[in-house]
Amino acid sequence: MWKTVVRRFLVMIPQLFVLSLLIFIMAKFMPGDPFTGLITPETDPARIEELRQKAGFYDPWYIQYINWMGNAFQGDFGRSYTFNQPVANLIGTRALNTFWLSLLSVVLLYLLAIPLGVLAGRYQDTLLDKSIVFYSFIVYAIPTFVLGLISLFFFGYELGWFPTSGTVDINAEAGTFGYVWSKFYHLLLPAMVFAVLGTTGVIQYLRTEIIDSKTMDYVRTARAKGIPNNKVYSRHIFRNSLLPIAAFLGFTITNLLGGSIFIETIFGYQGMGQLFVQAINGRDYSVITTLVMLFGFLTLLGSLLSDIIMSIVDPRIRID
Amino acid sequence: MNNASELLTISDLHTGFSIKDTYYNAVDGVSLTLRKNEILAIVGESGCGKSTLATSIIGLHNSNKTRVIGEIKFKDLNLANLSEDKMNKVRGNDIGMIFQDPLSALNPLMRIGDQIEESLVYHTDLNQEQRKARVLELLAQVGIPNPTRTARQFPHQLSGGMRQRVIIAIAIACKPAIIIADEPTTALDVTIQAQILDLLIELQKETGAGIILITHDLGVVAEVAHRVAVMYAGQVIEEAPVNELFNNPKHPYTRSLLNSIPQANSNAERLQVIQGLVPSLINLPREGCRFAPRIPWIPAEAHEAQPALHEVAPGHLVRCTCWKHFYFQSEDEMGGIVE
Amino acid sequence: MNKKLLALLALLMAFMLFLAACNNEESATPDDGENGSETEPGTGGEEGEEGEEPASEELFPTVLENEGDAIEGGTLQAALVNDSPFQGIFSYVLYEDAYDAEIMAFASNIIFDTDGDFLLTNDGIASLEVDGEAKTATITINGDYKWSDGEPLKAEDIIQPYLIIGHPDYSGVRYDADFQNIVGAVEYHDGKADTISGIEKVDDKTVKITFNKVSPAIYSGGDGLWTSAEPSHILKDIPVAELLESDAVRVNPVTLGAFKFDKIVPGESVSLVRNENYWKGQAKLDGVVIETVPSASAAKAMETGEYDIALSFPTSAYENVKDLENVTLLGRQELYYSYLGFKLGKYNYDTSLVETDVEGSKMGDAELRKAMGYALDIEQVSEVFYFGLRERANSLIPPVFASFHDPSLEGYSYDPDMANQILDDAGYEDTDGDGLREDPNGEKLQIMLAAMAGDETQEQVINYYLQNWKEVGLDVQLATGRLIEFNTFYDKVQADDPEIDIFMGAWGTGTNPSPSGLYSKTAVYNFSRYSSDELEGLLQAIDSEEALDAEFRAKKFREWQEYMAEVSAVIPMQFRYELMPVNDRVKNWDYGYDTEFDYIDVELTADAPVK
Amino acid sequence: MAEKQTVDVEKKTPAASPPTGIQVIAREFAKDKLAMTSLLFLIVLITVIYVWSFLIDQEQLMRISLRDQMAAPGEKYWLGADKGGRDILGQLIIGARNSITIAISVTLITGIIGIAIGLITGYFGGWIDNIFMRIIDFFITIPSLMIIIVFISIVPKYTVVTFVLIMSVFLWVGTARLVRSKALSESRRDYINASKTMGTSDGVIIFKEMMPNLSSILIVEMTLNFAGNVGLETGLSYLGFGLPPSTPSLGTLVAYANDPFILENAWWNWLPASLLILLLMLAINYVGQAIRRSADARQRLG
Repeated sequence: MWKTVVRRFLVMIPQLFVLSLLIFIMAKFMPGDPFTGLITPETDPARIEELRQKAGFYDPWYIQYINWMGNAFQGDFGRSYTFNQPVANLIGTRALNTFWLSLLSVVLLYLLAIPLGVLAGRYQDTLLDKSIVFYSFIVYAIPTFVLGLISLFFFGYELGWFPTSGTVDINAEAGTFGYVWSKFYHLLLPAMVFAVLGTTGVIQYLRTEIIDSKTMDYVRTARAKGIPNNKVYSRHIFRNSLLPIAAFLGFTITNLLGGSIFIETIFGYQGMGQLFVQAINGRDYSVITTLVMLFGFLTLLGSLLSDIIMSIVDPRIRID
Repeated sequence: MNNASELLTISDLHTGFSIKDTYYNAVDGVSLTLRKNEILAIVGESGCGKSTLATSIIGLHNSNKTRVIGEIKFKDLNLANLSEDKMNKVRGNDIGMIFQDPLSALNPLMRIGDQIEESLVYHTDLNQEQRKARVLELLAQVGIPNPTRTARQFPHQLSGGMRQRVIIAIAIACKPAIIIADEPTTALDVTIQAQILDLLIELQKETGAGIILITHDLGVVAEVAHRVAVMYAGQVIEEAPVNELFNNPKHPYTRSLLNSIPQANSNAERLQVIQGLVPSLINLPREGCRFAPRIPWIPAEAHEAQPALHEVAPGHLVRCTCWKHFYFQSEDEMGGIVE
Repeated sequence: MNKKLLALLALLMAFMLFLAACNNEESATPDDGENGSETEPGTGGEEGEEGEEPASEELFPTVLENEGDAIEGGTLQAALVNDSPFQGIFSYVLYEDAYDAEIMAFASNIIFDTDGDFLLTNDGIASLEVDGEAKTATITINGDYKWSDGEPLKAEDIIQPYLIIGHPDYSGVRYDADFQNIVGAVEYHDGKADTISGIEKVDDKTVKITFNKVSPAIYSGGDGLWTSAEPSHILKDIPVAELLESDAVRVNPVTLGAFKFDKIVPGESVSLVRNENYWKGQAKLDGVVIETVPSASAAKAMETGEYDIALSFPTSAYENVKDLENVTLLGRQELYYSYLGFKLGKYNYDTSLVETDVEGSKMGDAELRKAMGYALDIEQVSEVFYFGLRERANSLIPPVFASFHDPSLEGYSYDPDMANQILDDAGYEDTDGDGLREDPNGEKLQIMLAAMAGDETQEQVINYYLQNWKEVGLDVQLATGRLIEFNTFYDKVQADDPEIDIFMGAWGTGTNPSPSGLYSKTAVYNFSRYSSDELEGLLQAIDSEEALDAEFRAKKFREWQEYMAEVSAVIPMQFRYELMPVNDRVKNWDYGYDTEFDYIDVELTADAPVK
Repeated sequence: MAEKQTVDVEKKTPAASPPTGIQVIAREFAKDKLAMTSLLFLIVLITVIYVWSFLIDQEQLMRISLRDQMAAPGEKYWLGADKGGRDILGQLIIGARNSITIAISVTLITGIIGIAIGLITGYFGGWIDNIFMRIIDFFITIPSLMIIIVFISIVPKYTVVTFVLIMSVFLWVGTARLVRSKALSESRRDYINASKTMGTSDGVIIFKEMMPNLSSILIVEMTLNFAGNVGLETGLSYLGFGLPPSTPSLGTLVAYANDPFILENAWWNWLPASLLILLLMLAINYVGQAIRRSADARQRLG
């Protein structure tokens, strides 16, 4: 298996390379540059020209790309002009924030969606099933920011149950339990909103899978053994129905990364999604390119993770 | 044949499916008896209700959309209206079931050993070690060469024949009094088919279980069955000991079925077979002889108004009276018949 | 299906009840600022002042007085309304993010006080003496002051900012033409000198700076003069290239202000505590906590008493806070104007000169330009879309600059009849009967407008303006067919894209109102590309040495404004207000520009913000 | 179990007279009132929207009328007016037309590409699969939302057509991957092997035999895709990368809720569009379920 993992990592390299080239060229095609935003009557156009020159924006794009790549290989992903920081520093903390947010969201998502999907599939066509399906569509139809804002207003401000912005309390001492708790507490509401919004896909797929699984011959075999219904579900139907969900786990995670853009903006949560929008608006090429590549890398990692999980869960698939 | 040897008595069983709030009977008034040490074959074309009959016995139908009326007497129980919990005590324990397709009848994600062991968990008091031992014993019993290794394998690692053996092992795990085998060999190669049938016969001799063998393959029937019931459109139309049936078929349908088997020694004459298909459930004639539409050249007076099973010889039952007037059409007469 | 419909309705009802509940609390009590305000209510009437005396009335109080008894100490909770994190560069020479500046204001390193025109005075930490003939400025520290870490403030600290900005490794925008006005700055920047020859430490408290030229702008912090100090005892050992990432800037900056930095969570919150070494005394508050709050929830945060004040509060949320009982709205005019520009030439990037070609431009007819100004119903837009938080601008100098603004200018007011009249007189007639005017030669006249994309409101406003023009028979279309995203807008406007005939822009003027950067012959930002000798003369006069005389300068400013109004190459559109909602437990807050207000005076009257 | 038994019944039906797919579907709808209602609702809704939108003068509709700013629902405007005093109902109709057109186009384009590629790679396997999987892998690496945003900021003329094309370029991948994984396991089944030995052409096997068997998952996927496309468009509007203002869409309407004041005080600005999206999704889902059931039944036909 390790051979496969290593091989997959090697395959990633050309993929990421192509991706970086693509995004770099596209980013350069965007009108404006990081310094456009600095224009005020008080800024000196000559100075801005000088800075553009210094930043190499007048070089041909392939020179810029080669320079950028060369540095990237040494771990230097360039400078963010809109944040005035090395990109690596800038993304570092935010990537971690988004990672925690996604992780908690995924956990909550599955905690919520799996039971619902299983119930809907098991009690297919009952009132319970219909309500769950109905719920899943309502959730899907509600725009992210509407649900986000309403829950923020209600649970955050009106009821005061959750913090309303930021990732950690300013007074929490780093390294203490209180700090970790504060981080978690700040994550909770956005992660819950995130999880609720993501349930639809999982519920739908799981429900369909369970309904399909129920008619499988091996389920009939199991029932013919005289196994109680509950056990038939837990041992035979459920596990088999989870396969496609497991297959999409990596995909789900990367989808969450993309969806983080909305949630992070609403909850004032500093993460990569929010950063990306800012970088686009600020034409912060190095940040855009690095972020896209990071997301690409994470996606690849996610799909590898999916495959590994699948090979563990499904004996028919062995990667070696 | 006294009462004591009767394992299972089915009386006037109706199994209906709900379509648009109306129930349509796929099994319509079947009465059958299974005795100890007996292999009872149920034959018929696809859609004649034989599989439904099997699922009705073991209760694997959907209680919401299916209605079972009648009696399936097993020991002191009526399986037709047993609660799910009580039924679970019978399934796998007293009645084992063998399914048609060994490729899909095993859970792909579970080890073979675990799948066999499952029924032991619910039906026996054996502890884990004993169960493991029993699993190996069963695997050996069904003729699997390396039980220890096989027990640890997953279904996809076994061949079709091996899987069918595993399924048989599951069916006999708790030494059931009755085994229902629903087309157990249809999906297998001919050589494997023979092996599996041999295994069934052997097992039956060992355990003395009654076997209901559901099949459309008359060759199989001739080889293993003791008694045969022929089903058409939800009804048993003829029932007889195997030799009697093959030597002296009465019902037009049975005769047609038997005619469809090419005989090695017969001249290459055209087989005399009745054309047409089993009517769909919804279009089933509710009155009169259900086979009548397929033999329109037989006058209506030949049929009974309420066709019943008549004993024509000891243990040989035939439905309706049309058989007395039946003849095969000559080739000239055929052609204009649809259904 | 019916059951589902019912469920859906129930859900809707529940939702609306929730919304209703949110609204009930704020059921209209006309707010007159129960805390009392300096400005008498009623002067800011909404009617009958079109164009006559715009921009001078105070719509909002700037001072919050609170009769309540103050508690001892307490921490002020401040919301910094921002959809993205602040950069966290807490240095006046390095920061670029306005939000950083908002935070730094509490812990300021500014050494000069300013008056109502944002001109430097001598009442602050340091005083300034300008010698016009010798072209020097002398900065003197007015007393024995200390940094928040206890180190004394000395001449080196005044010089430090120059050494950073001028340094070859400095990567910000502040090394500009103004800075190069300091003698020796260029040599230092090019690495030919180790220090800036024009800056001289006279003694421990005095610094003398020699310039190439001295203009009145120096009193606005222009000409290269720097108005804040940097702690040289810390920064001098840090290479300039590494300064941006250094802890001295990002983690524990040292300050001269009322508060000093305590803790910083990068990008999201800052906690400040009282600076024991503050030269004016001890702040009454124990400290201030500033947290980033997304704009969508800013109003809600104030309503529920989460924060005491909101910095950079979005005016679009005005409706959500205007009736709150626990919050008083302070407001002031921004240093901002928006304008309608007409392309009247091109910029020659080789010669760095504006090449005006009025005759050859589609918009060359001043009558047409004026008519377009009169056709715009900016008054309604201000009222309806911006809740009166914007108003028709009469000139290119915001009224905040009281001495320079010319309130007598009429500007344009909505007058479609006048617009029609002008167009008729100028020969723009609808000759083909399609409801749209042709140019005097009978050719179809289609004017392409470039406008920046923004929020929903912006889109509707631009649409409305297009409608306004259509009502007077002018066919104005959006260049590129839609509103143009910010970056693209400036790309196109600056490049004199032939697709653009007119454009709608805005300038935040900063505290130096000198217009030469935007309207001079050499200015790239002179986007309308209009220049004339008379204009050049006025601009030069405004920044001339004679203009060190305040009255002369004010006069030239007025002349310039009148000239610009007459030429109408750029038509001022709107001034705007900014708001600061303040919770009722806050005492002694002053939001005005021209005040003696200091953060040390701020007090709280309750332990927690009023809900 | 319900599914199975219905299936058993269906199994017998065609033995008598194999009904066409349409007949099966029709019967399925006749049986399922909810699906029938949903189907009728969809047909009526879409017809009304397309016909009505023809009758609306879009330029007139998008005129700003300051007097009517934020007018509450009433006689003049049944669904009130927005900030610019423009009729919400009219915008809803035009917006729904645009959004449905976009969503249908994108769903169809991505669906066709995704299903075709998924089936082909899954069925043939081997090097074809390998090549396509590399391409798919590459597309999956791409954070599509991000690239879409970058794309949108590059495209000079941003219209419904460009929007559809941009979205389609990236969104077929998920479908293709899903279909491929299903097709892969399906292609190992007996009936496929049986068909192959009988000399049935690959095309027939793929599209006539395999596809119906995958239809359940396909329909779920397409339903979600449709709604997802509406959602994506909404989200992009929220982030400021939506359709131009002169082109109302359900997305731009829902994005009105972006302004907290409107969210709280002017529900008529955004709620109708949200509800319409919800109803559309529910209806499509119920119709999809019915189609799925009929497809399932055929599947057991062999």
